[in-house]
Amino acid sequence: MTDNAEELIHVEYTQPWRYRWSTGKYIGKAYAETKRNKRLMGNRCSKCQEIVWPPEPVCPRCKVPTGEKWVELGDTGTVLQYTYQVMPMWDPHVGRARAHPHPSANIRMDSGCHIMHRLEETDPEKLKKVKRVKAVWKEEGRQGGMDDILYFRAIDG
Amino acid sequence: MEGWTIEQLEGKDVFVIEGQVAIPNNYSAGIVGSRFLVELRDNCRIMGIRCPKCDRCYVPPKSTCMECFGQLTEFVEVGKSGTLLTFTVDHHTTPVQTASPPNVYGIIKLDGADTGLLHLIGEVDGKAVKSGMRLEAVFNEERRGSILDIKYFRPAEAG
Amino acid sequence: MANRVAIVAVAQTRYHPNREDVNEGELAYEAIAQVIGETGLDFSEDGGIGLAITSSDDYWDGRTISNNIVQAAVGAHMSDEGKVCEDGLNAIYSAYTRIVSGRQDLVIVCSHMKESQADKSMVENLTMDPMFLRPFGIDYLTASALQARCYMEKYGITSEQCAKVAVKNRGNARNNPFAQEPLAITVDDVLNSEVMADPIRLLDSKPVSDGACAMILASEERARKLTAKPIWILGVSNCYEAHYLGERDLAACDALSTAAQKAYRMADIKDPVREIQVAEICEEFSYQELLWYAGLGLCGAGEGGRLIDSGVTQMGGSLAVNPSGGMLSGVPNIVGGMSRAAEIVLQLRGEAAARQVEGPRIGLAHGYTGMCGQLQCVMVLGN
Amino acid sequence: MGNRVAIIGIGQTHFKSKRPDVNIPEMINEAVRAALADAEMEIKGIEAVFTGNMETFEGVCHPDHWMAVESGAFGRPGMKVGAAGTTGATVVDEAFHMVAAGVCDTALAIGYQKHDQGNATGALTTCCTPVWGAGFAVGAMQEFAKQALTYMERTGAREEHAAMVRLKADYGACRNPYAHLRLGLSSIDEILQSAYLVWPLRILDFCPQSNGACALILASEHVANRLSNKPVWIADMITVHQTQFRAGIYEDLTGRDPYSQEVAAARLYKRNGITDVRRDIDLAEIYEPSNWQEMTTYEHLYFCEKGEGWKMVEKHMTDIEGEFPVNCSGGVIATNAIGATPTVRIAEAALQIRGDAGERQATRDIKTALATALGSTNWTILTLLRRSL
Repeated sequence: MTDNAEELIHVEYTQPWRYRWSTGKYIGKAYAETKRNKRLMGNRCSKCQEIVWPPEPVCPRCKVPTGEKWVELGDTGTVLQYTYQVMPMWDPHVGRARAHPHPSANIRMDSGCHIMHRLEETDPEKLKKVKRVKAVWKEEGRQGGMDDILYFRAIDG
Repeated sequence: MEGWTIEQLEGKDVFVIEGQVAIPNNYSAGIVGSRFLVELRDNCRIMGIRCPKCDRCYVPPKSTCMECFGQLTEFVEVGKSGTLLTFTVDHHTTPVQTASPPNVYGIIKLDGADTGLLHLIGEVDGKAVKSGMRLEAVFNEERRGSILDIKYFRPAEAG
Repeated sequence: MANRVAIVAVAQTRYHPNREDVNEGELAYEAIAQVIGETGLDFSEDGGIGLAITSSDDYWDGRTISNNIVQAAVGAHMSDEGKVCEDGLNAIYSAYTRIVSGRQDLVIVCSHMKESQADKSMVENLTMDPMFLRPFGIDYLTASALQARCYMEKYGITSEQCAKVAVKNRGNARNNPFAQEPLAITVDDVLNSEVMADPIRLLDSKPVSDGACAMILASEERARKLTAKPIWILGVSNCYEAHYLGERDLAACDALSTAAQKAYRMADIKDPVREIQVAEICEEFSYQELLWYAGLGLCGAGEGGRLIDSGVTQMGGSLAVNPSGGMLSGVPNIVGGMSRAAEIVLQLRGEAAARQVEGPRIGLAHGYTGMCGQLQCVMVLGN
Repeated sequence: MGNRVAIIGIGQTHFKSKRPDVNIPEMINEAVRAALADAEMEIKGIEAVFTGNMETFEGVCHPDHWMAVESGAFGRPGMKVGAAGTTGATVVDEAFHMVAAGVCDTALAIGYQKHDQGNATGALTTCCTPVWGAGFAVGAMQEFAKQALTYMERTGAREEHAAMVRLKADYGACRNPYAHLRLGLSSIDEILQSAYLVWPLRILDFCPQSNGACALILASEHVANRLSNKPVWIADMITVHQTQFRAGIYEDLTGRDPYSQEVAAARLYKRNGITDVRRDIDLAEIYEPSNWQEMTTYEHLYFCEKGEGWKMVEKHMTDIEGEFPVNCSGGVIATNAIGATPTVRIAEAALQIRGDAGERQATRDIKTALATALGSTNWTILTLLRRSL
C-alpha cells in the first residue's frame, strides 16, 4: 500500500472550444454599416418607435416584430456610467488574462439609444469630468462590429 | 479581435465569425478518485471500491453505491486482467481524440469487479478483437496519475 | 389532477445542414412567429402568454446563459422564463407542470440549435467525467458503437435490421417538407457506406443539422377557445440512467422503460402496441430505434429486429414509427424531442399531409439527452 | 392554485474556496445526504431530482448526467435547468411545480457550483452575444461597479455605507458554520482599507468564489404533514427576467423600463396581499453580489423608499437583532457558489422560519420570509415562505 494515499489529484483540461458564430441578418446589417460606412445603425420598433440595439427581429419591450426600419444612432452621446478595470481578467475569447486600459462605459447616444463601449480617457481624475463623447472610428482594417470604433473621445458641450 | 476571423457571406450582409471560448479547467478527482489514480501511478495497481451491502465492486471506484445510495469506503484491488464486454473499432476523426484513428475502444470487466471499465485496446488487429476475449492491462513507463497510465489492454496470454 | 393540458399550435423550421445566414435567435423566431401568428396570441399580462420555456445548450451555442439570445423572440422580457438544458421534450414536460398546477394557462416552448456552429465531438466529450472518460477523446458516436455492439451481439440483431431503420426513416422523410435528408436508399447502400465506428456506418447516423421548433401549450379552458383541434398531453415522464457505460446494461434501456411505464400509467395505456397508432422517436443512430422499441414496450427485450422485419413500424403498418423521417433524416440534437412531439400533433390533427398515418387517436413522442440515451423522456398525446 | 408545497428537508455543504477532496458529484452528494438526514428520509422516498448550476463555470456540459448517481437522479425523473444567477431558485421552481401539479409527491432541488474547477469571471463574459459583446469582456463585476457609482451620485450613499453592509454580513457569517468568508471584522476601517478591484468596488465589497451545494426536499401537503413536524410552506414563487441589453443600467434612461426586481416584487406582493412589506414580511434573504447591491435591492423590493436603502443600513434596521433582519446568514458577499446561492437563500429563510438557524437566528420571531435570486443580466426569482398557509 502506498504511503501517499492522501495525495489529491487534479486533471487539467485546456482545449479551447471552437465556434463559427453567425451574426445573422440584423446584427449583420449593423456590421456591414460599421465596416462600409462608419455608421452605427439600429432598427426602430414599429410599435414603440424605440431603437432596438443591437438590432433584433423582435422588440423586447413590445414583443412584436421590429420590421426593418433602419435608423442611424449617430456618433455623439453622453456618458452615463463607467468603470475601469484595475486587475487583468481572463478573456476566454482570446484565451488569456488581459487588462482593459480603456474604461468601459454606458453611453446614451443623442439618438436616444444607449450602447456599451470604451472611453479614450484613462486618467481616473479626468474621467470624472467626461460627459459628452464622440466615436473615434478605425480608418483602416474595419471588419464589421463594435470593434470598428476604437473608443469614444471626450468633446465639448 | 486577436485570434478571430470575420468573413462576410457572399452577396449578403451577414458575417460569420470563427472564434473560441478558452477557459482552462482543473478537475478535482476527490479522495476516492485520487486514491485510484495514485495507485495506478505509483504501484500499477487497479483499485475498485466495494459496497458491503450490495456486494458490488465498482471500477473505477465511486463514493456512492448506485444500488443502495450507501457511502462507499472499502477499497479492494482487482485483477489487471479481465473479459471484454463490448468494443468498437473507431474510424472517425475528431478534434478531441488523443490518437489518430483507427482506435479500438472496449469495456472490460476486470477480474473481481462488477462493472466494466472503458479503455483502449492495443497490440491486436481490430478484426481479431472479439467480445468475451481475455485482456490484460499494459502500463505506461511514465505515469502521471491519469486513467491513461494504463496504456491500453492487450490480449492476455493463454487463460 | 385538476387541469388538462393541450398543445394548441406547433411550428418547425425546415431542417438544414448549415443556416449560417441567421443567428440562433433569428432561427428560433422563424418557428415562434408561426405559432404566435397562428393563435393570434400576444404576451400581454392580461390574458397573454405568461411563460416561455426554451431548451438549448450553452456549449453548442458557445456562450454562457444561451437563452439570452432568444429572450426577445419568446417574449420573455419582464416576464416568466425558464431554460431546460436538455432535449426539448423535457421543456414541454416542464411547461406541462406549470399548467396542471393552475399557475399558468398559456406557455410558449421553443427548442433551438445550430449544430453547424460547434463541433459535435467537442461538445459531447465535454459531457463526460473528466477523470475516467474524457481523456480518451471519445464522443457519443464511439459510446453508441459500444452500445450497438453489446445490444446486437446479445440479441442477434443484424446490421441489415439496423440498416432497415435508416432506409425506412430516410424514405419516410421524402414525404416531409421539413426534412433535411429525404433519401431513397437501400439496405445495401447503408451497409456499403463508410464505417464511422464499427458497427455504426455513415448512413446509420444522423447528419449535422440546424433548426428550431416552437409550440404553445394551454389549459383546457384556453385551448377550447384557441383551436378546434387541441391535442392533449395524456401522459409524460422522464428518467435518468447512470453515467458510466460500464455500470449500465447497454443491451437494455432501463431508464426508458421506467419513463415509458410512468407515462403509460398516467395516460391509462395498458397495451401500447394496440392503443398507440403512431410514434415519433429519437434515433441518432439506427440501432437506437430498435433498442428503444423494447424500452417503449412496443416489443419484448431484444425483439426490435423482429419488429422492424415485420413491417409493423413502416408507413401503412399498424404502428408507424417516424413517419417524418425521424432524427436520421436530420434534426438537431436538442430539438429532437420537441420536433417529435410537433410531428405527433400534426398526425393527431390529421394535418401531416403526405406523411399522414390513417386516423390516429393516440401518439407517442420520445426524446433523449446524453450519452447512449442517459436521460429519457416519453410523452403520450391524444386527440 | 395547485397543490400546496412545503420544504421538508434542508441540506448544505460547508462553503469553501477549495474542495480538492471531492469531485463535483461528490460535493453535490454531501448536500443531498444532509437534506435527507434533515428530513429523516432515505433516497427511496424521493420521486424526482432537479439540478442546476452555471454550466460553463466548470466546463462540464450536461453535468447532471455525470452526477446522476450521486444526486439521486439515477432511476428517477428530473432535469437540469439553467437561468444564470437565478438558477439555484429555478431548480426549486421546477420542483415546486412538479409537486404543485401533483406529478410527484416529493422532489429534490439541488443548486451547486464548484468554482475551483474553472474561471467563472472569464466564463461569464461569454454571456454577451459572441458576435457582438466579445472583446468588451465586461463581466458582472464591472456592471455592478457602474451601478454603485450611479447609486452614490444619486442618493448620497458613501463608501462607508458599503463597508457597513460588509460588517453586518461578517457578523452573520461568523455565526453561520456553513458560510465561506468569516473574517471577524471589527470596524469599517478594515474594509475601507482593502484594495480596489473594479473601481469603486473593493475586494471586500465583493462576494468570494465559493464551492458548495445546497439541496432542498419539497413535498406535497399530505406527505409534508405526515413526514415533517416543521414544514415550511412555499406560499408563492415568481420569475421576472429582463433582456440582456437592458442590463447594467441602474435606471432606465427612458423611464419606461423598471428593474426586474421591482416588477417581480410588485406582482408577488399584490397576489399575496402584502401591502406593507416590513409589516407583512418578517425577514429577507437577498442575493447581493456586492455590498452596494444590498442597498439598492432594499429599494427595488420596496423595503424602503427609493434612495434610502443606505439609511436602513446606517440605522442597523436589517441586523440580526434589527426590526427587519436581512441576510442573517452572512449573505452572498460572504458566500457565493453561484448556482447554489439562490437555493441557499431559500434554505436560510426556511431555517429562520423553523427557528433552526442557531447562532444566526433572528431575534424576532420569523413567520414569513422572502428569498431572492438575481441573475447577472437582471433576472429575478422571488420565493415567499410561510410557517403556515
